[in-house]
Amino acid sequence: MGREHATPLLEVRGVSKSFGAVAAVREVSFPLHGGEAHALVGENGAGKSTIVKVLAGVHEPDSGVLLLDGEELRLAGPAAARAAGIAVIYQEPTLFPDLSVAENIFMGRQPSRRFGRIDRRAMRSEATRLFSRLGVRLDPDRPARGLSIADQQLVEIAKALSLRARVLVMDEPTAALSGVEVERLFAVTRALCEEGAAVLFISHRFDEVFSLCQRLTVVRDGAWVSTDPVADLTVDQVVRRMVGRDVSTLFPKEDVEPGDVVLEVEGLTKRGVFADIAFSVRAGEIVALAGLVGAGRSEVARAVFGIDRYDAGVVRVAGERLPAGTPAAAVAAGLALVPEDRRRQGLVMEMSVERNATLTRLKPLARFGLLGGGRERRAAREWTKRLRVKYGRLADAVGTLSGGNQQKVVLAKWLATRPRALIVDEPTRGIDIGTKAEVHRLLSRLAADGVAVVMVSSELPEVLGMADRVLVLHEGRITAELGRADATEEAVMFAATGQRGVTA
Amino acid sequence: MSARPTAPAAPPERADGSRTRFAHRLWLAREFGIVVALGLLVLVTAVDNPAFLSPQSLRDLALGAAVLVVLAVGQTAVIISRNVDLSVGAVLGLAAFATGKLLSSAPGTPTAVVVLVGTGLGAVCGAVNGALVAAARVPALVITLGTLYAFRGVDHSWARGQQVNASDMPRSFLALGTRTVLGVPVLAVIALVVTLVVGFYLRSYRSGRELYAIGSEPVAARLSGIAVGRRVFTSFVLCGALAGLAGVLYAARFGTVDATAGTGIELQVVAAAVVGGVAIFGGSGSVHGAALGALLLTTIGSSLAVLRINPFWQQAVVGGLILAAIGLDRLLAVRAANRLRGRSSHGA
Amino acid sequence: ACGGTTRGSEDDANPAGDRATGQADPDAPLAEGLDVAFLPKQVNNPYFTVADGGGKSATEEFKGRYKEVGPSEAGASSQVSYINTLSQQQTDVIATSANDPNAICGALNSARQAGAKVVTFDSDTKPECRDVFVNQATAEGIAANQVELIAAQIGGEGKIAILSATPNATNQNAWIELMRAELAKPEHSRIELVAVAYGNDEDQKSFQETQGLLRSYPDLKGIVSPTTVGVAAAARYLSGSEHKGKVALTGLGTPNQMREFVKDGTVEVFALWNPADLGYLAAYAGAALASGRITGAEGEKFTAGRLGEYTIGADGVIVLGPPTVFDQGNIDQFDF
Amino acid sequence: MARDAVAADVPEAPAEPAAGVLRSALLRWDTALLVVLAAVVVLAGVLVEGFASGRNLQFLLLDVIAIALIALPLTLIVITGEIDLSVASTLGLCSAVMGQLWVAGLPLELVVVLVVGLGALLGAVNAVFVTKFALPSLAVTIGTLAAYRGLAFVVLGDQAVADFPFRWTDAASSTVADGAVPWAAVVAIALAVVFGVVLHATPFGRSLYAMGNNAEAAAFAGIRVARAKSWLFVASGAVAGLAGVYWTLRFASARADNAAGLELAVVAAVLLGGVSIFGGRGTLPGVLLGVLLLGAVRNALQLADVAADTLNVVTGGLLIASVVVPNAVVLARARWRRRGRAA
Ligand SMILES: Nc1ncnc2c1ncn2[C@@H]1O[C@H](COP(=O)(O)OP(=O)(O)OP(=O)(O)O)[C@@H](O)[C@H]1O
Ligand SMILES: Nc1ncnc2c1ncn2[C@@H]1O[C@H](COP(=O)(O)OP(=O)(O)OP(=O)(O)O)[C@@H](O)[C@H]1O
Ligand SMILES: [Mg+2]
Ligand SMILES: [Mg+2]
Repeated sequence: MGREHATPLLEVRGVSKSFGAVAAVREVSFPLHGGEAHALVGENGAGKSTIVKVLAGVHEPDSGVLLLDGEELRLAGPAAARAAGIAVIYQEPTLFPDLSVAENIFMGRQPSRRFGRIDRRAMRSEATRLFSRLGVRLDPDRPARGLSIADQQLVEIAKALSLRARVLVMDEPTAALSGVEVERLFAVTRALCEEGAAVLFISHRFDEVFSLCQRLTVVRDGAWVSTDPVADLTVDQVVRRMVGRDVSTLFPKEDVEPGDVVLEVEGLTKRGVFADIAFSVRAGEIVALAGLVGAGRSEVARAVFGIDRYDAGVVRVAGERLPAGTPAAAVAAGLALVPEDRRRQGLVMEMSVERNATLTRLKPLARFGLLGGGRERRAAREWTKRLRVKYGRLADAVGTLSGGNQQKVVLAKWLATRPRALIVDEPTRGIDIGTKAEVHRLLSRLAADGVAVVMVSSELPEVLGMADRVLVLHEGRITAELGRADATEEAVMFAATGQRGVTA
Repeated sequence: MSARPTAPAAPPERADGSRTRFAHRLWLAREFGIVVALGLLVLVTAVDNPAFLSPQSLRDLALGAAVLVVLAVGQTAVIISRNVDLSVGAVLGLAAFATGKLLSSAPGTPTAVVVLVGTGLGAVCGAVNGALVAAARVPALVITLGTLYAFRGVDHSWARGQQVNASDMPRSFLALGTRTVLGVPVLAVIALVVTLVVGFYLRSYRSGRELYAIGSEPVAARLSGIAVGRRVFTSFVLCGALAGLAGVLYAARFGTVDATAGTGIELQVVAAAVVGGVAIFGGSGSVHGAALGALLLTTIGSSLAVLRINPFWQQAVVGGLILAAIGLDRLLAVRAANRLRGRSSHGA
Repeated sequence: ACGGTTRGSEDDANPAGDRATGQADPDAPLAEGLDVAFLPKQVNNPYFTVADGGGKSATEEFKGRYKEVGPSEAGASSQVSYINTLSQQQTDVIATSANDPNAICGALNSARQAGAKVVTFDSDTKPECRDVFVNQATAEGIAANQVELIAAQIGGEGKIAILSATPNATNQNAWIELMRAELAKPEHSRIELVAVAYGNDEDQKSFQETQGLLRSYPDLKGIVSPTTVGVAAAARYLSGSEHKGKVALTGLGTPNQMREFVKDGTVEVFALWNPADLGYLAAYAGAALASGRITGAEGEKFTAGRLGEYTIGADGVIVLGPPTVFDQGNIDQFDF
Repeated sequence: MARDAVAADVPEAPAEPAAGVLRSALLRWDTALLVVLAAVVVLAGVLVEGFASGRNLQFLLLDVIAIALIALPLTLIVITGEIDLSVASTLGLCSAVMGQLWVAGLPLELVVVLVVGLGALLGAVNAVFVTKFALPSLAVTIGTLAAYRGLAFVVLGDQAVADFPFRWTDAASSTVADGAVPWAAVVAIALAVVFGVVLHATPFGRSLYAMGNNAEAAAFAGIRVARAKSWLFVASGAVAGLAGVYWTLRFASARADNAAGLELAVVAAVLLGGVSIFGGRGTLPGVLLGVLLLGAVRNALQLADVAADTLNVVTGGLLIASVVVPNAVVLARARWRRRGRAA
């Protein structure tokens, strides 16, 4: 296509942005052409989200400009960006939990009738239309509170689509989605591109990048590295540019001889959510819980760990029955849960990296019941180092870290407890490829070391690459249990969509 | 993506009978609990003393609630945006005293002007609160606790122990406090109109809904391009203006005003809103609920007086009933949440 | 006359409390330049504003330095820090109306040890904590007066109720007890006191309580409200309700607050002492103490400016005089 | 250990600059308070006659002890994101019960123990409503604020019990070695040390900050959020009961309306002390400084014959300044920096 020389719809030119001493983005430039999807890739903390926030008018760039149709664009705030035709899906869903889904989509620009009155009916039907376009079935009238991360992400997507923007910016929209929704999203995005919109797409999943995008920009440590047509690139090339070195195998699964049963779940039932869940995990095993979004995997994990109460069933760790509804008891018994929503459940955003990293180990770190600063700092430094967390100072609020680095802090705080059984819910959500390999290696080593690992993941390659066994959930029930040998994409997907009996 | 199972079908149009839906909503409505409580209270009192339902008595109830209702409505606008205004009692006192002063020094002032002056004064106080909260971006509870002291201090220094008595105010103004329209006290009508107008505004206008959005998730509100500061400021001005209006109504109703008018009423106002189902941390609740809450609280006061409950027990009972009301509200909310969970979000 | 509950007979009160020490010198001149401080229950209370105003004019007459300090809310103990401040400032005379007969005792005594003379007015403390108490009227006098006023208005027969201030206002409770005693007398046998309601000296509460009384006792004939806030609120409620003119109301109120209702016929008569005179007398009593003219012992005499001569009664009590009764005929002569 | 295999090849993390910790905003607020307090004391000592005397220090301390006591557990509660407005009513009810028990003939030693226990019980009621029924503490404690005060009147009615033994009432205001520091202040300081250590140096205290910032994440970290909050409410009640004992003895008067309205003064002191009303931020020394600052300002202004109204305006102004000034400084600095860069 001869777009190379046409004026880009939106151009980022020489943009820099720093936070205090941290230079998050340095002199980054790239064009976004109408009718094209443009990928932005880079390691965690490379500055992708910061660029997104500059485009969204959230951050004012320290230097550099945005050009819209060749004209300089000054954004005074998110409202200005929206007025300029830029729609943004942020990395972390930002919904209003008390408001209805429909209202979340249309907040600030609800369809109105005479005298500015809001037209609720129009709003609802418009929302329904958007959802059917995305192929999801969400009740527009239900409040956003209690939506799973995936559903939240879908609402965000619907919100962005409803803007009919000329530029659509998506910061890891697929991190929480499974294949079906991703395909739907891509279909819609392609349709938008066909209508002439420009799309900026951020993801750590290269298959997605390569299937959707025509052009790709790599950033590293806040600096621009390259912008090329996707057709000219291979995954390995991109990864090398991103990380600055080669990445070892993505799924370094070690084969381990399983030991005794560590985690045992029997007949776990929570009415309306999941029913009759039974499985056991041996020391050294990695068991994956697969399923479509909303299948109830996270709910099971939460119930096992004791966050939620359940109606029936038993959870045992190393033969000891866990009391329901007490995470403290689960922790004491050697169970750990890395939750899927790091912002709400994983981290205390306002607290420092150090405090977050040691939050699960306060008692062991205390001497005579008292905490002294030194030991905590040492412990925090040790574990953040092991997981390659990139931070300025340990005393910085964890909320200032990039998404992937935040995820690493969550992992660090749980691994530091040296659990017997570890449940990880979407452990690599939003983690860059280099670190992902790191996390996988870590999980694999943990298993080898005798930890029983339960991995909830929506990323099928991850499930297939890492698990010794795969349990597939469909609408709150286990529909299949597949050994490593039988676990193929087809088999898992068929079980996940409830189509039992169809040969894989 | 090689696996491509059949995508779920688009949702079928919802065809619930509108009647079941209405009943469902009614059950969900947080106001429902208060209506029940109010009904029970009136019933119990009326069984003991049928005179409680006499027209005069009902008029008194409506009259008694008017001031608190107006305050609670304003407070709701502030609370749903995750703020709170503790200075309403002091603003009421200031506006009431200003009203008295104005009328005693210029008895010919038309009532409409008096109302405007009182409301305007309240709005100015509200603007002070709003400016501090919105511009300095500091917690409203701290600011308004501060202005509670400050406004009251100003009021006291101005009044210097004077009192404006009914005889100093023109009859035409005092009539506002006693006159009725079709048997309904004018004050109650004013309170009702205020409730309906503000309720309609918050429900059906973008800027009103944005207050809910701000209270529900301030960060998201900023990211959605909502002018958070301006909206919060407006809500404080509205709350202040209504507190000022309440001050005028107070003066009309009681005829005697000194600098202590409305002392300590702020906790009652917050209690009314909370009892009325307004979430104290913002994002949900309605002015209708808050108004009902205010009505319930004043009715509690009146029925305890009528039931001749030992005066020493009265306050204890009020406290107990507040606890019962929020407990009941909680129960209904949990019920609603369970229902939601049972239905699951996918496919209604 | 204070509503104190005591434990058995054991009484080990503060030994520092003492009254009437030293020798009085009736001929000593009134000292000039005395520091006189008025500490009301609550500043900004109109009643005390008027009373303290009387104290101010008296202080000006004997060329002292007057000041008024006090808490902005009438909590039992909120006066203590003000008394401490005054004693720290070496004030000569502290004239105070006690929110609580006991709570300020310790502070008053240490102020007295630091050299201050303490006069209580309107509401007394325990006698051992002050030098003299200026009583607006004897409790018996007020109770008799109130019963007499209401009895006359309801024709000596029917149900009445009392609308009081807070449930623990010392003087209110004393009066109520004495009114009960008065009503127990044979000449009032057909009057029945059916309820005592508490308006907490808040307008709104008093208003509501009046409503409540009338709801609960449809055949109520009269209300006595021996508190200025209460009687005004009750009058306002009656004047705007269907009970106006049917239910009699009397009590203790200020002419300015009640003028309206006397004129429109809601209230026939009510009573009150002149609060300005009360403060005036308290200031003179304080000056006499500070000058050594009196010590607070029973039987001592002193002259209180335009009010003339007063004699100290038992327990160091000085009585202002009988309350004034206001009605249609005389109310316009008063302005307070 | 296999865990050591994890990313062992990472370069050294940058050393923590110790000054960075010192520069934290929290500490700065405490220091600012200390500076302001010192300034107030020096100014008042020079300008206000009678301020700089031992007797006045005694009066000042006696006045703030009740507020300081109640503020201790309240600080912890506010840090967890909750609030307890029923403290003053708890104090009142405990005072009333203390009076009744004394009249009933119980020895005072036992009465004190019972009353503190009663306070704990009343706190436990709050705790049940807040943690078991998951109701907002602001609403719950507004309810119990009314309920407990009402019960106080039920218990003691309009009576006042005043005949406590002189030995006891005197002890409430007697001073150490007949100096300026009351014994009660020593008790308060001891309690403050206990609460301070619990908050700042124990796992429990650390977890309070976490739950104040994000209760859900705290629960996910295995912290027993409900249990911790319950204990705090119980402690708050018990300390309010203790403050009730102090109040009753100091004023030698057990009354149902003792300390009515004190809750706002305590909340004001806690907020002035730099505790965030939204939870998760604040220090105990800061709160103590806040209590002292408010007390000193009021005391000095009273001695300077400033009217009670003006005093309230000043209190309110202090409170507003305590949140506006730091924020204004931050905003102004950001603006200045931006302008500096633009130039
Ligand atoms: N508000 C902030 N204050 C301070 N530092 C920040 C802030 N926001 C981002 N940063 C820093 O800027 C850098 C870039 O972060 P950014 O979120 O843009 O990374 P990212 O590329 O989106 O990473 P990820 O893939 O993990 O989402 C990081 O070092 C981060 O710590
Ligand atoms: N608090 C809640 N209230 C109402 N519904 C909820 C609540 N929490 C979860 N749900 C719903 O329950 C269903 C199961 O959610 P869950 O998070 O367990 O799914 P999942 O299989 O983990 O998928 P994913 O994590 O990918 O979203 C979802 O439909 C979700 O929307
Ligand atoms: Mg990012
Ligand atoms: Mg999940």
